[in-house]
Amino acid sequence: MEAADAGPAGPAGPEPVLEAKGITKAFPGVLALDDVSLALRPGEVHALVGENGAGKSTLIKVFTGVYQPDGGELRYRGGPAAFGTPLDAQRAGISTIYQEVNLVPMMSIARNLLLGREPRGRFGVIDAAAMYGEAGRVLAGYGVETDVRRPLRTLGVGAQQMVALARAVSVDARVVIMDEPTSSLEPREVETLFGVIRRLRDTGIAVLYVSHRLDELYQVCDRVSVLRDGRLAHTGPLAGLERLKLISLMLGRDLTEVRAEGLTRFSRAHTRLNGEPVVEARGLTRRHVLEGVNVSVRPGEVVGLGGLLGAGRTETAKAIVGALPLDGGQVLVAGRPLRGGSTTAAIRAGVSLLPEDRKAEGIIPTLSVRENIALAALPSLGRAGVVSDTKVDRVVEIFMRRLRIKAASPHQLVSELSGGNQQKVLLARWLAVRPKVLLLDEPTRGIDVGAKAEVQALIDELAGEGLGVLLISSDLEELVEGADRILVLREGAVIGELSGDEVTEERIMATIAEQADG
Amino acid sequence: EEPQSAPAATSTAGQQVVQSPSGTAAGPTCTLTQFGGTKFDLKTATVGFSQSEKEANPFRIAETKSIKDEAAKLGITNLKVTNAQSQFSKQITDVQQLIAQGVRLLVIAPLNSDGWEPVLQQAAAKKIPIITVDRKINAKACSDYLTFIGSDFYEQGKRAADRMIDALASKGKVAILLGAPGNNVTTERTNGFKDRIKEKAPGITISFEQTGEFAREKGQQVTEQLIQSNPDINGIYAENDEMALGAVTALKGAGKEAGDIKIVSVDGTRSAVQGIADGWLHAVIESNPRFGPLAFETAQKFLDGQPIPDKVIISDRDYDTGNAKDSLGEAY
Amino acid sequence: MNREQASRVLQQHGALMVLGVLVIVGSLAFDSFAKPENAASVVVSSSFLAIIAIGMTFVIISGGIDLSVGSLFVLGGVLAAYGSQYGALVALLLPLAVCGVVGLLQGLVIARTGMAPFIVTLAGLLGVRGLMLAISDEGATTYLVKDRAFATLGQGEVLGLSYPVHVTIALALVAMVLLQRTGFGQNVYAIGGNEQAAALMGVPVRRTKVYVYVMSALLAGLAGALNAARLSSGVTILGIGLELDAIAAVVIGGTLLTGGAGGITGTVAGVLLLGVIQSLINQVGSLTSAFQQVVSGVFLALVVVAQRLLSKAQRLT
Amino acid sequence: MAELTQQRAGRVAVLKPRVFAWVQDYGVYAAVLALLLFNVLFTPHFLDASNFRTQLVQVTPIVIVSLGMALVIGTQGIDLSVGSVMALAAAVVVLYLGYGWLPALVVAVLGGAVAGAVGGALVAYVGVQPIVATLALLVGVRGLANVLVPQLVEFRNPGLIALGSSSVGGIPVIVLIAAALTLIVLFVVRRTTFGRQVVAIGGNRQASELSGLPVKRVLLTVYVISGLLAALAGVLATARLQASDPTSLGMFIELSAITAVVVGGTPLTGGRIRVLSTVMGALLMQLLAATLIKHNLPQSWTQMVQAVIILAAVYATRERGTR
Ligand SMILES: Nc1ncnc2c1ncn2[C@@H]1O[C@H](COP(=O)(O)OP(=O)(O)OP(=O)(O)O)[C@@H](O)[C@H]1O
Ligand SMILES: Nc1ncnc2c1ncn2[C@@H]1O[C@H](COP(=O)(O)OP(=O)(O)OP(=O)(O)O)[C@@H](O)[C@H]1O
Ligand SMILES: [Mg+2]
Ligand SMILES: [Mg+2]
Repeated sequence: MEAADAGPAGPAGPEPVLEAKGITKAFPGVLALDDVSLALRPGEVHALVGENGAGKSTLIKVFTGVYQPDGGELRYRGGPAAFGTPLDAQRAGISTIYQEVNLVPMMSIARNLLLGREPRGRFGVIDAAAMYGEAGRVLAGYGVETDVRRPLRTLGVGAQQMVALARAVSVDARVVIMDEPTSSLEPREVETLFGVIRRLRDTGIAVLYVSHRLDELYQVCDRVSVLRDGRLAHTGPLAGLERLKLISLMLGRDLTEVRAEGLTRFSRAHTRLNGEPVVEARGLTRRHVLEGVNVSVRPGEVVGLGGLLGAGRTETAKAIVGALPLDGGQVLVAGRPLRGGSTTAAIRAGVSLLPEDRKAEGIIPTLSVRENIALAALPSLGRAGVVSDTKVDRVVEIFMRRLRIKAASPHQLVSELSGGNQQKVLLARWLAVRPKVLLLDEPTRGIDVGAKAEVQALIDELAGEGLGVLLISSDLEELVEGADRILVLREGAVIGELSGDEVTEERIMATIAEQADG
Repeated sequence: EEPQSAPAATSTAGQQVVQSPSGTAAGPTCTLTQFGGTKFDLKTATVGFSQSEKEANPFRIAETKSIKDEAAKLGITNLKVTNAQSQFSKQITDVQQLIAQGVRLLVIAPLNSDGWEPVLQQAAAKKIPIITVDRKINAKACSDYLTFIGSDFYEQGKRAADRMIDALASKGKVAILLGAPGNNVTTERTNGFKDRIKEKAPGITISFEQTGEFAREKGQQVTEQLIQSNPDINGIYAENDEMALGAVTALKGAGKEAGDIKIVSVDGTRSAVQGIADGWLHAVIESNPRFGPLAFETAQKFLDGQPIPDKVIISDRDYDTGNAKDSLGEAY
Repeated sequence: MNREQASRVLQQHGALMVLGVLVIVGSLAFDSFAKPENAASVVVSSSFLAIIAIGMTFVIISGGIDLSVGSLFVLGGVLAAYGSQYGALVALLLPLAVCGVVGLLQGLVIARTGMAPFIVTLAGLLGVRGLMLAISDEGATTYLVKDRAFATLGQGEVLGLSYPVHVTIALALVAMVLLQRTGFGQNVYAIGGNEQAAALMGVPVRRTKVYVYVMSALLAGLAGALNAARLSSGVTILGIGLELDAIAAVVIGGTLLTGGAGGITGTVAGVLLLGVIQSLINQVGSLTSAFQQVVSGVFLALVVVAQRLLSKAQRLT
Repeated sequence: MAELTQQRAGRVAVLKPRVFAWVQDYGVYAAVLALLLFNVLFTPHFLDASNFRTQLVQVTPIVIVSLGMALVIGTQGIDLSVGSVMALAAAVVVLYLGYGWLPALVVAVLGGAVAGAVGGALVAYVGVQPIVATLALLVGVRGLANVLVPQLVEFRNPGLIALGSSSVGGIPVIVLIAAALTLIVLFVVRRTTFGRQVVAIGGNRQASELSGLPVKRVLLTVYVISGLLAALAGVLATARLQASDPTSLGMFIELSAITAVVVGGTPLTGGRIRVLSTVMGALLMQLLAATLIKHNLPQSWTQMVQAVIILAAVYATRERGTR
């Protein structure tokens, strides 16, 4: 436990293993990093926090050779360092889990896990049997039990994240960098992850940990650095730093102001609504995935979908908007059946889905923020198929302001925005079509505290205006605070419904466990 | 609208004439016994014809049609025709597959003169006589193949040069519209033309040569560029009629009058002969595609045990203002 | 291979199934179709395309495309024939060296500048054909293969099949191992599947790309050289449109043009499919050239549709 | 002081990519200018008005085909069938010339649309990869054209000939048509819902589907437009040649069109369409070919020089992409 002793290290801790000195990095139109210095010491878990677009991911990419800094110096293990490519950094012992899952979806799970380190047999040829065996063993240690020969894309986002994690940790590393590793993990998996992190720390490895979930930081981190608009706003031990103080540092606002506003923005009481459902799904069935799921949402109601990873929540949402071919079942909007298999029809009827996988299913990377926001609403933003620029500009301006989207200009490419801001762009896209029902699949994943509260407030506000909301979230707290009613899913079937006072984290967990036992 | 250039190969008009009639030639000859084959009945045998290019220009259409018509006339019911669509590798495979289908006689219009090794070996092993038409195969007559029937492309180039020399009175600037690069026909028609000019009319300079790929559109485009940058050109030698006709369209478009620039070409298609009659072309050297009668006649003679010469060169005509109108019916 | 594996292979390879169906139908419809002689001619003539398509498979799996192979094929043949006057070794090595350099240049440009492979290799297609014309006197000179030993490489036979077929089989086996069982193969899949992720996972992206294009060029040159040996001459009018045949074969074989998935068995099946279609058309022996084209176009469309539907059905179960 | 240099470093770093972006956007224009300059200096009679007319007339079919190709490439597709569709239009137009040139033109263009629809349906509804779907069409449609018109047919229809050879105000009619089509496509891409949907689908098809875009319909339409434009190009080329030549008309034009699109800076990875630059790309390739012909370079040199220029032009306008 010697390394742990040096854990919550003060200024007099051991020599830094990885250090940034006065790093500057600019992109067209933005100075993403401005004179940032940060030191990582062996055996510490160092939190890196900040609002969306503060520069966290950029700093990480500078550390790992994805970007070359425009100014400043990198030091690694006591000497100056310059990594030309991620491979260089990896070889030197810096291993990274990036914010967006960065694996190869079409390759098998095992090959993804072991790429570059496959077990060899005779003649230096890959030993397939050994590879599958090893991959299965390693992943089992992370709670992923699956056929490792299947393509990675058949896994849910959470499980993919676990594969990326297992991959990064299983190499010989001195520094492990994690950019929002928990954003798509279940509480159970988060525990697994924390176990791994503590084990790493105890062996003297330095961990740089980025997350927007503040409670997590307090559970595993020793020190914290706060980035604000590309500049270092604070660095120091985490213990003793008040949570609200941390938030005020991130937002750059007064402590008292933040305190006055409180933390979560869900303010409505859980109510029982008795109106006619605006959308009703009956007996949604798809082999191996969904088994007769019934869901209904009334105007002004927030219905939560709970369940563990792979429970079929995403599939349910996709089925409702017609993005998933079904073997059986029907969706009614305001009592009228919806034509199956057509998202266009669903959207026209007023049902929209904010998808879970922002990169693959959400943004159009080659288009600007403006065009991404206007995309779904285009038919209504013009006449006779000709787009009215003024109408588009107005809508874009309204939503960029309302959601506080941080971009150099509406014409900036959406792929250049930080993850959180991309998410807001997508929300804007959906709000712009004025839906009657909004299906939100992990709407606050990867969003900073400020923005998260804004999104939550927005959900409240929209429900207040009579919009029906279906909320899918792995964040139980968010689900409980936000939803009026919660359906718990397991293996593609609804196993329980909680409403009114029953809507608590304990009851959700209990429902899942009950069924598992029975 | 009526197609202006329907083939007229069914009539006996325009029939091929042998320049050096078989049997009387001085060159080496070949008999069935020399070749080592056995006699069979043409009518009941499977006969293969391998065409090299799509039947899409008058020459190829007339050629295939002539073979098919003659076979029908002779009562050969089992004629297999393949088309290599201008891909040489495909032609090799085509012929091999014809052999696999059990043909006893092969008539081949080769896309290329070289590269027939694998086919010749297979055919020789089975003693299948090969008659190549219109282009030669570079191999040994009477052992690798039976004989070649066709025109002499080098000679065609020379004769075109003679016509050009006449037209320009031995001096001036000439442009050549080359055929497709790498093609034997292109090479020989070019060499014949150039050699003759050098030999007989040093006063004529060849100031421009660009490929028109044997196509009308390409001929038009190249000519358009040519008369922009070389307005002083006096004559154009087109290595086939299509390019010549493209050149005519280009000249018309540029406001030239018929006869301003002397055009000589090779082939003898109906449109080109009409072009002479209209005054736009100066002369056309014929290249006669009607190989059917001669090919089957040669085959029959061979099977009957008569000696066959190693090459049967046909005598091609010239078309010029003197005979164009009257010969229109014989052009293909 | 046990029965279960066999059925999985069949299921995964729509092309193989379509090929099987075509062969059966062809044998029933035409007496001479299934004759060993005809089968041999299909196999032999397919072998050159197959060699090229194997290289193309690597390129396409890596997310690229190589349009220069047709030109490299004819250049390889001309160089081999030219080199044969200095002996069999020169005849074989000269085309490999030159084509390898071309592949290296293309690979470097693609990997270093991030220019689209389609365009870089399109320039390669033009430039290499120009080079071929330049060394053959604008295509007028056909070099003949003088060296007997080298000619044997293209014409000799074992077990009723000529050497190029054996070479192709050997290359296909090596390529399979390379693709499935080596780090290089894994890198190729990874780059094609997600280039950015592959780079972050530590795959040497640039180097792998360069290798892939060098390989494709070498194989095209080799196919050209073998073909020259078979034809005993460096024919200059070959290879036009060959790249499209190779791409078609690879894609029919189930390799995704977007990269990241595919394999050698599918490619070989795709090549044979194209050969069989041609052979069937020849069996009829009375279609005009225009109809032949219509038929092969329709055939091609049917094959890709069938292959697509089969692989869709397979994915759903 | 340190702060100041730091700031300047920041500003330079912000500025440098801008210069790069400018070259990327306007590289083709610069290349066209450079080639023009070369010709003015070294090519005799280059400045004649008739010379410019020739170049414009010759480039017209490629420009029209490239416009459709740009749309297809914008969806991350490719259309290899354009040359064969031109041939089909050439065949159809002479077959129906008896009914007058305008009806014949309409039928020919409709034929192109049908061919495009077949390709589009294969791509959008069956899920065949664009390159193979259109490759099958490339083979089959040319065959069909040859079945319809087995060999070159000359025609004397004054209307059609006039379409190919008459001028308005010194500018050939077909050039005016190409210019008008360019403006229309530009408008469609920049200002219409359809245009935005095309690039969105090319940028991320899955996301477009979830955003409720009529993905399949848009894809189908794009291929239909490409077929329409190719057919129109075929009719115009036929009118100019004063003969229908389905055998060789439009051979390899797909490669020229793709080159024009890419040289113009539209990435083959889709998601972006640059209309005017595509036209410039076509002009660049035309000028290049003209220059090489006028200077009477042998074929071997022509092809090698073209290769180098294509590489150089695309290098300047390059965009990082995988294809
Ligand atoms: N490739 C790029 N091109 C242009 N701008 C970029 C690029 N990458 C990042 N940026 C900009 O740099 C800034 C910092 O982005 P970064 O991704 O580092 O933020 P972050 O702190 O990781 O945010 P989040 O919490 O949302 O992930 C943002 O303003 C972003 O728009
Ligand atoms: N831990 C895991 N181990 C193995 N497979 C998993 C795991 N988690 C998810 N999967 C696979 O991923 C598929 C899709 O899961 P998906 O993520 O869509 O479900 P979900 O209920 O929406 O969960 P979430 O939205 O939290 O990711 C599941 O059917 C399952 O096969
Ligand atoms: Mg980030
Ligand atoms: Mg989910």
